[in-house]
Formats: sequence, C-alpha cells, structure tokens
Amino acid sequence: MTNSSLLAFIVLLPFASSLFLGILYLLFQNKIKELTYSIFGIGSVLTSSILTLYIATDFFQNENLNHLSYVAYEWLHIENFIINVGFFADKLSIVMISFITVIGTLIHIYAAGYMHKDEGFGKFFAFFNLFMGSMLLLVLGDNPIMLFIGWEGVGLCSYLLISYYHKDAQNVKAGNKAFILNRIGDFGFLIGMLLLFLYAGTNGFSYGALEANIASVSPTVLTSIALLLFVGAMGKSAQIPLYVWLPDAMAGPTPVSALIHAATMVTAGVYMVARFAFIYNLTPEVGIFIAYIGAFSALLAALIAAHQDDIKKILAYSTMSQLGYMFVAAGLGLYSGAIFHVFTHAFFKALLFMGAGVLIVAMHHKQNIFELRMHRSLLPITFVTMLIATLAISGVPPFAGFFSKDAIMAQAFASGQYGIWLITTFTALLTAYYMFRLFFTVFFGNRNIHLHEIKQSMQLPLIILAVGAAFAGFLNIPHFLGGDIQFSHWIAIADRAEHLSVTTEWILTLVNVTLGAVGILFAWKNFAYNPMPSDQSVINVVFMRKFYVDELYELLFVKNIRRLSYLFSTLIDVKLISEFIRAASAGYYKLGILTGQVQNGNVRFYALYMTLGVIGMSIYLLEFVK
Amino acid sequence: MIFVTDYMILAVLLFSIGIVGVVSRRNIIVLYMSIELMLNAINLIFVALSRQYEQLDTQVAALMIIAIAAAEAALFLAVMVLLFRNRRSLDANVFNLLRQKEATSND
Amino acid sequence: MTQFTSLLPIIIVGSGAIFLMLLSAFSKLTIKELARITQTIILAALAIILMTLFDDSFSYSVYPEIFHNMLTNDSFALLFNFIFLLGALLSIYIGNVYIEKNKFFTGETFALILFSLFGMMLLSMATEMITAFISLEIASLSIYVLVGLNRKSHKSSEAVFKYLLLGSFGGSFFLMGAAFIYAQTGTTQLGEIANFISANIEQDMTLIIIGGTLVMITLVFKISAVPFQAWTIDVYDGASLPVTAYMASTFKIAIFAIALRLFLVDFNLIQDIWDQLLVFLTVITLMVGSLLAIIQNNIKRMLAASSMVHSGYLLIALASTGISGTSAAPSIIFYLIAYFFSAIGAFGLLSYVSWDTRRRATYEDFKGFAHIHPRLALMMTIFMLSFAGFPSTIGFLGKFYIFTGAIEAGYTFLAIIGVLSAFISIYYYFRLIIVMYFYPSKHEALVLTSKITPTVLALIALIILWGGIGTGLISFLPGANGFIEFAQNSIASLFITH
Amino acid sequence: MIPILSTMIFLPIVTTMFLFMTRSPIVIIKYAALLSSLIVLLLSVKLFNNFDATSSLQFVEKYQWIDKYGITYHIGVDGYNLMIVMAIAILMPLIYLTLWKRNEKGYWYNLLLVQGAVMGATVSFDLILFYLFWETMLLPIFFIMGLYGYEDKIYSTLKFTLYTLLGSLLMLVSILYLAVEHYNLTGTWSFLLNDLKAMPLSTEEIFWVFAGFIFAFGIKIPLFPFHTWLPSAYATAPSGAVVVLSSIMAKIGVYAIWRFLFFLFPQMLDSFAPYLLAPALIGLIYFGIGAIMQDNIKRMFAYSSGSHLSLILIGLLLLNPYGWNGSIYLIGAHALSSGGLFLMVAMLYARTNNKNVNELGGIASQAPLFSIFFVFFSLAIVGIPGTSGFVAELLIILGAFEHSMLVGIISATTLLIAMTFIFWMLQRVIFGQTQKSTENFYDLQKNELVALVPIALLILIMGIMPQPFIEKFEPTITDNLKSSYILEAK
Repeated sequence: MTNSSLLAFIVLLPFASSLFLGILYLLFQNKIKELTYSIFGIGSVLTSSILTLYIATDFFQNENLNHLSYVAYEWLHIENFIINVGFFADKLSIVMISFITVIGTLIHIYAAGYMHKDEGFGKFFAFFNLFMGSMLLLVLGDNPIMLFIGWEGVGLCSYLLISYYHKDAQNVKAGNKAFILNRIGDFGFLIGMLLLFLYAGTNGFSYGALEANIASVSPTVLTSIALLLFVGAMGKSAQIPLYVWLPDAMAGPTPVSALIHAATMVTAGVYMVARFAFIYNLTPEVGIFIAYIGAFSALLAALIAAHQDDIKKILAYSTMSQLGYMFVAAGLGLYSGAIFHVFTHAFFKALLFMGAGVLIVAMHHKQNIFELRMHRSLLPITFVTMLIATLAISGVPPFAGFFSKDAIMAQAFASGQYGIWLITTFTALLTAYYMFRLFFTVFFGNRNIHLHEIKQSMQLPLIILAVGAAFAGFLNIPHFLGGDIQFSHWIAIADRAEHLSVTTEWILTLVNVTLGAVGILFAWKNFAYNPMPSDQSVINVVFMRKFYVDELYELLFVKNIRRLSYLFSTLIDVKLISEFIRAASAGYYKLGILTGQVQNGNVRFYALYMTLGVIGMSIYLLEFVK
Repeated sequence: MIFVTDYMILAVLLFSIGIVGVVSRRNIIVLYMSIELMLNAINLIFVALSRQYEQLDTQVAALMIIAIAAAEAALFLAVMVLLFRNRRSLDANVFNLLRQKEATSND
Repeated sequence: MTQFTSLLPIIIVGSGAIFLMLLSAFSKLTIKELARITQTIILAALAIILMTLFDDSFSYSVYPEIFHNMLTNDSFALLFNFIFLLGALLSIYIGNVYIEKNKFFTGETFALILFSLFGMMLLSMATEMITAFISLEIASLSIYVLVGLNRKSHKSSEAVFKYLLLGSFGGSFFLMGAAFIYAQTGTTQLGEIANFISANIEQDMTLIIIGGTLVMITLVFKISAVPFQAWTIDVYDGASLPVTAYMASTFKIAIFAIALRLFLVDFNLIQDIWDQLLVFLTVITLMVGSLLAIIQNNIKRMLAASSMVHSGYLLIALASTGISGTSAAPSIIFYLIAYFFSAIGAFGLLSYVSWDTRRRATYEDFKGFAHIHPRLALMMTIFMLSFAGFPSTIGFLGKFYIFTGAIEAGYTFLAIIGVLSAFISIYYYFRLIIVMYFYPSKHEALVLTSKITPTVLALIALIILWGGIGTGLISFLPGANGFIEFAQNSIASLFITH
Repeated sequence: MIPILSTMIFLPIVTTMFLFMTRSPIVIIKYAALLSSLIVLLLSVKLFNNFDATSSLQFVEKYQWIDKYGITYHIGVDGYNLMIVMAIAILMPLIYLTLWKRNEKGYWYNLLLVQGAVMGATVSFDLILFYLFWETMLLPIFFIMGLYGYEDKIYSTLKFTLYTLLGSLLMLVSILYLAVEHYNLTGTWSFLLNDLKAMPLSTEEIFWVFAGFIFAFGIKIPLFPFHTWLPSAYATAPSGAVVVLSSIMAKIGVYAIWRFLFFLFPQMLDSFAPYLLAPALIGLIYFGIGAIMQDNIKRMFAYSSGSHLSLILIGLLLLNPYGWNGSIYLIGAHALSSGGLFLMVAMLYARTNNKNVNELGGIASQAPLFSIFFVFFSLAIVGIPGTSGFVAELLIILGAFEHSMLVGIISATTLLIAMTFIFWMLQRVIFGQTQKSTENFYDLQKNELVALVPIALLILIMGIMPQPFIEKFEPTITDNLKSSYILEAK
C-alpha cells in the first residue's frame, strides 16, 4: 500500500487551502485578485480529485485490492475509547470521493464565474474548500467519530454558506434553521454512535472492528442503534420529518445549492446507511421503515415541487424526492443501487442547479420560472444540457437516471413491498411532470430579452456534467438489458438484492417509461405554450405552502420553547427566587427595626431589662437547685 | 434568737427593694438612694457575717464599700447638677436623647 | 526584686495619675505637654512590663506578707496589663488631634485615664473579691467621668448619667455575690474559694452558686451581653470618640480578666451549672446584637452594637471552656487581642477623621471616602475585614480559634450560630466599605493635620494583617503563632498553684 | 531551583504591593502587570513540560505556617488542577492585553491580586490555606464589580458577596469540624488534606460536613438552586471580573468538589452523586433554556456558562473515566472558549455601549475580523468538531451513556440547547442589517488581535490533537478513580 498515505492528502489539501484562503481573506479582503483565490481554491480540489482518480485506478487495476487504510495519529485514547485520525477507503468510499471531488472541482470552476465581483469572493472559496475537506473526511474517516466530525463539519459549512448573504436576516435565519434541524439529526446520530461504541466497541471502534463485533449485540439494542443512526440521516438528507430546512437552504448562492444541497452533502445520509450496511442487514424491519420514510418523502416532495414557482425550490424538492428513492433502495437492502443513484443523481442534479444558476444570472437574479421564460436559442448550451439532465431525472432511457431509478423500483417490487413500489412509480410520473413543467415553462417562451453575460467558466462545467448525466447509467446495466450490473458487483457491498424474472422486469420498465412519457406529455400540454401558475384552489395552496409543516413546527416547538425560557429566566429566577430572597432580607431588617425599639433611651427601661435578666437567671437557678 | 440567715434575708429584702426602686421611681435622686440602699444591704451582710466568722476583714470590707459609695455619691451629685443645668429636670424619663431613631436608609 | 518590678508598673501609673492631677490643677501646661507626659509615664510602665512579657508562663503572689494573696502577678495579668497600657497609649496617640481640637479635654482627662488604667491593672492582678470590686470601681468611676467630659453636650451628660446609674446598679450585684460566697466559704480569696469547693464538692453549694451567678450578672453587664446590653449603644454614642475608643478597646478586656480568673480557676468544678445559661445568653446576645447592628446608620452606634456581637463570640468561647477541649480558654485571650487591635483601629480612625464634634459619623458621611483619602480608607477596610473575620486578618484567626474551641467542646451548633452572625456582620461591615469605595465623594478632603496618627493607624493595620498571616519566619515580631503562644501561656499561668 | 508554584502565586501579589507603595503611574502598572503575568505564563509552560503524567502530586512545596494548629503551607500540582493552573496562566495576560485601554489603577491592582489568589486556591492542599485563598479571591472581584460595574452594581455586588461568603462560612465550620475530629482521633492538629481524608465518621456527620462544603462550592459554580446571583452579577460586572468569574473561579468551584469532597470522603461522594447529579442535570437544561430568551447579551452568557458548568459537574459526578477526563478537559476548553467569548463581548460593549441583543446587528459587514473571531468562539462554546469543546463534550456524553441511558440523553441535549441560543444570538448580533448602535463599529485593534489569536489557536489545537494534552492528566485521573473504592463498590 505505497499510496495509502495519499488518502490523508486528499482530505488535508482542501482543509489546508481553506485555512490559507481564510487567512489571506482576513488579511487583504478583496485587495488581491479573485484569480489568486480561485487558483488556490480550485487548485486544491483539483489536486485531490486527481489523487482520487489515481487511487481509483489502483482499485480498477487489481481486483483483490479491496481497501486502503492509513492512520495519521492517535486522536484520543482513554480506556478502550481509542480513536485514531485514520483514513479508510474501500470501493464504496472510492465511488463517493471520486464523484465528490470531480463534481466538486467542476462546481468550483463554475463558482469562480458565478461569484465574480462578489465582495466575499475569498471567504466563499475558504468555506467551499472547508466543505470539501469535511465531506471527504466524512467519507474517508476510518471510524464513526471521524465520520461524525465530517458530518458536523459539512453541516457547519452549509450553515455558513446558506447564510452567506448575511445582510438579509432571512438568509441567516434559513442557515440557522438548516443547522438546528441538522443538529437534531446529529443528536440522534451521536447517541446511536455512542451506544454502538458502548455495545460493540470493546475491541476498537474502526468499521472493521465494529463489523466483527456486531453479531454480539442484542437485536433490540441494535434496532434502536439503527434507528438513531437513521435519525441523523433524516436530518442530513432532508427526509420526513426533518426536511423543512432544504427548501430554505436555497437562500445560499447557487453553486452552494448545486454542490452541497444536491450533489454531495445531502447524500451523506445514504452513504452512512450504506456504510453501516452490516448493521442494517441485521435489522431488516428498520430497513422497511427507512424505505417507507423514503417513499413518502419522495411522494411528498414531488407533490410540493409540482406546485412551486421558484426554480431553485423546485429543484430542491426534486432533490428531496430523489433522496427518497435512494433511501428506498438502501432500506430495502439494495445499497449498491442506492449508491449508484447517488452517483448518477449527483451528475444531473448538479447540472440542473448550475443550469438554473446560469438562467438566474442571465435574467438578473430572477428565480420565478414564469419570469425566467425565454426563447431556447438565447442560451443554447444551457438548453441542451438541461434537457439532458431533465430527461435523466425523469428516467427516460438511456439516460443515467433511467438505470438507477428503475433498479430501485424493481427492488421495491421484488422484495414484495408493493405499496412502496406503487408510491415510487407514481412519484416517477410526477417527477417527469414537474421537471418538464419547469423545463417547458422556461425554455419554450419566445421572448427575446437582453441577457446578462455568462462567463465561460460557467458554461464549460455544464457540458462535462451533461456527458456524465447522459452516459453514467451504462456503468450498471441490468441483466435483462444484457448488461451485468458491473457497478454493483464491483462496489461489493453486502446487498440483499432480490431477483425478478426477466419478463416482470421488462413489464415494470415499460410501465415506468410509459408513465414518464405521460408525465412529459401532460407537462407539454400545459406549459409549453401558455404556461399558467397553478390556480389558488385550496388544494393547490396547501401544496404550495408545503402542507403548512413549517407553521406547524413553529407552533409546536419554537413557541413553546420560548415560553419555557421566559418561564425559567424571568418568572422563576427573577420573580420567584430573587424576590423571595429580597423579601427575606427585608423582613430581617424589619425585625431589626422592631428590636431597635428596646433602645428607647429611657434608663429605667434599661434597668428593667436587667432586672428581668436577673429574674430569669434566678428562675434558671431555682430549676437547678431543685 | 436571731441567726445570721435572718440578717441575710433582711439584706436580700432590702436589696430587692433597692432594685424595685431603681426600676420604678422617676426622680433621679430617689434612683440614687435606691442604689445606696442596695449597697448598704450588702454591708449589712458583711457585718453580720464578720460576727458569724469572727473575722474583722469583712468589717473592713464594709468600710471600704462605704467609701466607694461615698465616691459614687460624689459623682452622682455632680452628674445631677450637670443634668439639671443642661435640661432643667431631674425626671429620668426626660433623658432619652440617645434612643434608637427610626433607621432610614436600607441598601 | 521581681516582686517589686511586678508592682512597679502599677505604682508608676498610680503615682503618675496623682502627679498629673496636681500638675493639671496647679500648672499652666498645655494639653499637648500633658499628653506627652502621660505618654512617657505609660511608656515607662510598658517598658518594665516588656522586660518579662516574653518569659514563659509564671505565677507568684505579690508580697504575700503585705497583701495576703490579694494580688497575683502571672503571665495572664502581665499580658492584660500590657494590652491596657498599649490601649491607653494608642488612644492618646490616635486621639491627639481630637483632644487638641476640642476644648473640653482638660488636664484631668489624662489623670482620669491613668486612674482607670490603674484600676484595670489592679483588676487583672486581683485574686481577692473585694480588691477586685474596688479596682473595678476605680476603673469604672474614672471612665464614667471620661464619658461625661463634654459638659456642654446633652448627649454626653445623658450618657454619663445612664452609665453611672446602671453601672453602679450592675456593680452592686458583684458585691452581693461576693457576700454570698463569703457566707458559705468564709473567705474572699479566690484561691481559697477554689480549695473550699474542691474540698467539699459533695456538699450543697447553693450559696456559692447564687453568689457566682450574681457575680456573673455584673460581668455580663459590663461586657454588654443581652439583656444587660441596653446601656452600650447609648454610652458609646454619647461619649467622645477617643474615650469610646479607649473604653471599647480596653475596659471590656479588663472584665474578661477577672471573669476568666473566676470561672476558669475557682468555679471550674461547678462551672457546668452555668452551661445552659451561658449558651442561652450567647445565642440571644448574638441574635439581638446582629439585629441592632444592621439598623444603625451612625457608624459609632454600629460599632457599639457590633461590640455586643463580639461579646457574643467571646461568650461562645466562655461557654465552651471546661474540662473537655483545650482551645476555648486561650481562644478568648486571642480573640481579645484581635478585637483590641481592630477596635482601637476602627474607633481611632473614626475619631481621627471626625474630630469635629458637630460632624456625625454616619454611613452617609463616609460616601466616597476612599476617593479623597485612599490610604485611610484602605486602613478602615482592613479594620472592617478584621471585625468581619475575613481571612488573612487577625480577626479571622480569632474566630477560627473560637469556633474550633466550640466544636472541640461539642458546641457545634454554637459555632454554626456564630458563623451565621458572622455572615450577618458581613452586611454591616461591608456596607461601610461599599459606601467608602463605590459612591462618588460628596465632601471635600478633610484637613488632617497630624502626622503621627496615620502612622499609628497604619502600624495597627499591619499588626492586624501580620497577626493574620504572619509566620514564625520573623521571630522577633510575633505573628499568628506568637499571639497564640501568648494566649496559651497566659492561660497556663492561671493554673500554676503555689 | 526556584519554587515555581509560589512564584506563580505571589509574583502578581508582590508586584501589586510594590506598585501600590511606589504610587507608580498607570503606564508602569500596565507593563508591570503584563510582564509579571508573562513570567507566570513562562513558568507555567515550564511546569507543563516538566509535569510527569505518571506520578501524581508534584512541584510540592510544604512549610510549617501556623504550627500551633498544624496549619501548613502545602501546595502542589497533579492531574486535577493542572488544567486550571494552565488556564489561569494563559488567560490572565490576554485579559490584561484586551483591557489595555482601562486606565483605572484599582482595576489593574485587583486583577493582579485576583490572579494570585485564584492560583493559590487552585494549588493549595491545606484546607485553611485553601480557605484563605478561596475567600481572598473574592475581595478583588468585589472591588472590581463595585468600582467599575454598571447599572445597579452595588445591589448585585452585595448580593454576590453575601451569597459566596455564606457558602464559604459554612464550609469553614465543616473544615473545623473535620480538624477537630482528627485532633480527637490522633491528638495532633492538622489541616492537611492527606491527614483529614477517609476519617472514620458516622454517616450523619459526614453528611453535614459534606453539606457545608457542597454549599460553598455549589454557590460558586453555581449549582442549580443557588444561581440567582449569577445573571445580575454577570450583567453588572465589568468584563475583567466576568472573565475571571466564569473562566476561572467557577472552574475552581468544580475542581474543589473533586479535590476536597472526593479526596476526603470518596465513599460518600459515591452515594451522594445521584443527589448532586439531579440538580446538575436540571441546571444543564434550565440554564440552557433560560438563556434562549435573554435580550441582555451578558445575562445570556451568564446562563450559558451556568449550563456548561453544570455539564462539567455532570462529568465529575458520573464517576467513570470518560466523564472525569471529559470534564477536566472541558474545564480547560471552556475556560478558553468562554474566556475568548467574554473578552469579545467586552469589546462589543466597549464599542457599542449596548447590551441589548436586538439593538445590535450587522457587525459582520462592519468588522469582518471581529465577526470571524466572534463566530469562531461561539462555535467553540457550542462544541463544534475541531474545537476543544467537542472532545470534552463527546467524552462526557459517552460517560453519561455508560452511566445510564437517561442521564446520557439529558446531557446530550446540550448539543441542541446550547447551539439554539448561541446561533440565535449570532443571527441577531453579528449578522443582519447594521443598526444605529453598530454604525461606526471599528474592527479589532492590534492588542485585541494579539490577545485573541492565541486562544483561538489553542482551541483548535486542543480540538484537532487532544491526546497530547489528555495524556498529561489521564493516567492519574483514571488510576485514582480505579484505586478509590468507588469502582470496587461497583
């Protein structure tokens, strides 16, 4: 393993450059050229992506190499709580980091164009690199603690980047919301992780050791651990009920949405589940639960997305919906399928966001799709690339999305979860509908308006990603299409893949494709030529207001916590305890005044007191003499 | 036949009368006289006891006490003059300048 | 020869008193000169005492063939005499401004001070009850007069009247007690009383007990324990400040001299009779004292009230003296030393800054004092902290010592009550610090002429600190250790039989 | 070989006395203060390097003091107080730096004095010596609060003083009781910790003695019901006092429980732990939630530090290695982060003269440096991974789960509560539109930057590679815990 130490560099480089950029920014703000920032910002990520690919080739070349690991130093060592800052790469992590770094690089390049002339240019890239670092640590860490550190790190970065335009309190609020909901998830995750250590960590806390020990844990405990870990995933990957932060997160700059809230961070949950496959394989019932959560999230998101007008919101909800698919796959034990969907999804979703970014910049920061409506010839590249992406997400063969999504639904059907299969299939229809609703509305106008000029650095990544979105699917062609799911074989996770007869597979696929086509046609009919925002009928309003979940949470939690806080800090502390003490001291003082009355200045009274004293003493003596 | 205890009882009575006098009377001169009464009650005991034990030194003690009483008397008279000159009164109740006034500040 | 040297201080002081009286009557000397003469006299006496002060504990009857064991000279008496003389000296030094500025201080003042000193010194040596009473009266009478010095002031005259009346009223109980004790034992010699008690401990001791109680009444009156406290505040308030300083620092201590002799040595065997009584007195003294102290606005009155509380602490120790426990008795002496320094410092500083009798010394008047007289304020702070028993002052060790003794004697609850009243005392002592430091100054700087007074005060402050943290490192000036040693020696000397 | 510890205690005090005697001008005082504290810092670094993790008590100095009563000047360092010693030594010079603009002599004198006193209280192993320092360290704070405080400073100063003194006076009775018992047992007076430990007392006796101690420490920390002095004191006290109070004194309160209660009667600590754990857990939640609705930023941080100290206390009461090491580490970590944050709050107040969170805002656009540091320290308080706080909280929570599920879950909530109010505060103070009070908000000055950077770096280093620090005290702590019959009982 000569190059196992490269893993450390992959993670370290972005961190280092982020630190460097940060200092640079603090020292000079925008007194130095954007170019300098971009060189370091992009350069670091580019380097780590090259390193990644270099390592990846190792894995491709020799079959029997199935993991690399490298321990930097001992982080913590108390009793048998021994945590190393160690890096661990198996094929799963290789897949993750390769698309993370590659797409990350592209988005960095894109961002260099998008953030042009922004006062916080340097700061942005510092944060962006910090995010890359944390994300890579999350994937490459060789024990849950490292994963958690990365996990929290990406959460922090998403907070910082969502509230990037901090002048507007709304954005900061969105950032807070994202972070707090993430932290709720992390709360569960942390508990699960610590329990995992306490029950299975007796000889080491690295994934390998845990996997070896996991059998010894009692099933009930294991179930709760599995659930708690998944709570973390709910937060990170915006699943019911912790999803409300994702749409607000769109307040951040578009590259952020593309990188963090579409391609990478939000899929961390899926990665985590896949990583802990050895736990979830032992707790299939939790798997079913996860699958249902995923399915419902997918459906809900799709329904809401179909009624949104803000282009980024639509994409956000579609992300959530796609994440739902991934969890369906993961929950039903088709981890490789889930990861494969993560992989393909990263391409087309990033592409969609970046295209959206181009549109937004071009139309002077409008985001409503009906205002964005234009003639496709104005932005040919964007048009073509986005078309590919939209086809991909709608699961139209032969684009990437088709293969990944189809496999998932097949698995749902195969493992006998027909409910889930129905939901997902219907969601597929909806997906095609709302995505093309967006697409037709935006590109099939015939207005010729002057556009804000688009930098080349924003166009180029689109094309590269488009290639990925188009052909990534061929990495995992199912059997019935004559392929041999190479990806799933290669990544070698303990799947619980169910198999169907070829005919059923064909039927399912045809159903999906036709439904997709129906969705597209429906969208074409309604939105291609005279698109109308959906009317204000009650049902639609409910959809538009996202089923009033935000308001509900506000009512249930936020208000009550504030009430409680008021009760503690004001009523009990000030009104009750302090006042009581004040009253006590005042009472004592009153008593003093009262006692002061004996000092009435009259000598005869004084003599009287003495006499009383004498009498009292005599009585005491009498008592004694008896 | 009179025992020394009788003398002592008498003395104690006188002493108590003195105490009561101090507490009950208002005129300062009378107050002083009550105190003299107390001292002389004590003298009585001493003298009686000196007969009892046939020792002389307590008689000497009695003389000394008389001397002390005299000293006190001198001081008392001086003080009375002083008081009367200042306040034109010898009523003990008048002299309460130094009583505890209502305390005002409370911080 | 030692016999004579042991008497010499008293002789010097006594004859000096008479000499001064004549001098002030027949000569045209100014107050300043008279003060200087007095100081020299006292210094002479001090010097003689210092010769034997550091000896380890001793005790012998003075000229038995002349005095028939009426007087005993021992480390105990020696230490007390030293304190009295020091107290007088310091009060004169500190009060010099006040004494010069206020005309009512005549030459006789010093004569009276010396007379009272004479009385107190005799009292500390007296081992015979009539002698004790006489010396007590000598001291008291001269202090009555000192209280009434300011003839113009109504307050002052009222104070002397009350003090005189109640004083002789309370004093007579002592004599009555002596009479009762004599009635049973046929003697007034302390030693012989002790022998009598130990000889026939089985017999009925009613008369002695009654007598002892009556004596105790006088003593608790003089140390102003509740319910015999009423005179204290009035007298302290009425008297002029240097006098207050003098009597507050020395006279109470003198009372403890005789009290300890009586109750430690003579009534030792039957002392447990008075236990509950003392405990009761202690508790109400602490409680009432604290209550009276917190409501005062006049600092003089506050200190007077707080002196009751300090008597309360001393009563804790007195209650805990007995067979069990070795700390209680010395703790009284140590606490007296601590209290002596703190009191003379505080009252002295008070008299120094408010020599103008028209200016009352209230908390109000001390607002922002620290901003115009930082050093004096610092000293006052030290005195207050020592009163409050704050660590690193001698006052803390005093309390430490007393509470230790109490717990050792099994009176833990007394210790707790003591601690609680100490807690309350924080309020009225820190209140002075607060007003001195935390308020803006309202008065312009006072004209403080004397150089000597601040020096003396600073010296006292240093002693207080050194007594709190001082170690044996510097052998020649006694630190905490040294004072504890004094206390233990002097107590030990009480039990030397001859 | 100079006596390191004594120098660290008395150098500042002697400096003060000298300066006061010589009536030095304020400039001299400032530099002298800085210099002396830097010397202390150097000594502390030396101490840290020479500290031998394997042996327990070291750098001992032991002299007879008041030998009549066996009161000894006995000081030393071991795994328990190492962190606090370091924290004091590191924080004080930085405090001086940030307060460089203050020109009141009294302020500097008192800060120097308090530095000496807290150091003394931290390292003393004789109960009376400890009591002496414990009380004296109150005085300078009392003066700083009263002289240079704000609003109704006098009321809160008096309140604070009375609270603390009541506690320590009761502790005095406990100490004396122990000593007397020891005397009755052995016939010799001693206040040495080692002599008084494990005395054969009846359970009832121990209970009361214990109560006396816990009262004093509970008020200083503050433990849940005894906390009402805290908000008012923090709100009215000037920054110097607040930093010392929260970053050092409160920690000494927790440490003292360790040093004295655990050493004196381990068996009782074991059986009392649950009854202390309950208020500590309540405090954790109570203070945390109480902080949310505070508009006065200083009050808010008062509650926040209360909540964190409860967490430290919890870690101690868990009586397992994770909890103990965690809370010792948190003592250091929180000292740094809260110290940094309070210093910055002080700067904030100095710049805006405004404590109301709602009237602040928009600082991020005015002063990027300031906001970066402010956000960083806030994150450190919340315990974001990569900061020292995370390590400590992770350990404590782990210990809590080892202790029991319920305790674990409750103490884990700190993750949520703390960040809720911290981030809401950030949103209102740092971000958003510039308000009237923050219109001309100038960025960090040189001296402030010099003061803050080391803290920030240290927080990062302690977060990224904690082991070098932990292995300094971990062996002693864990062995102590194992050897004491707490674990044998289990």
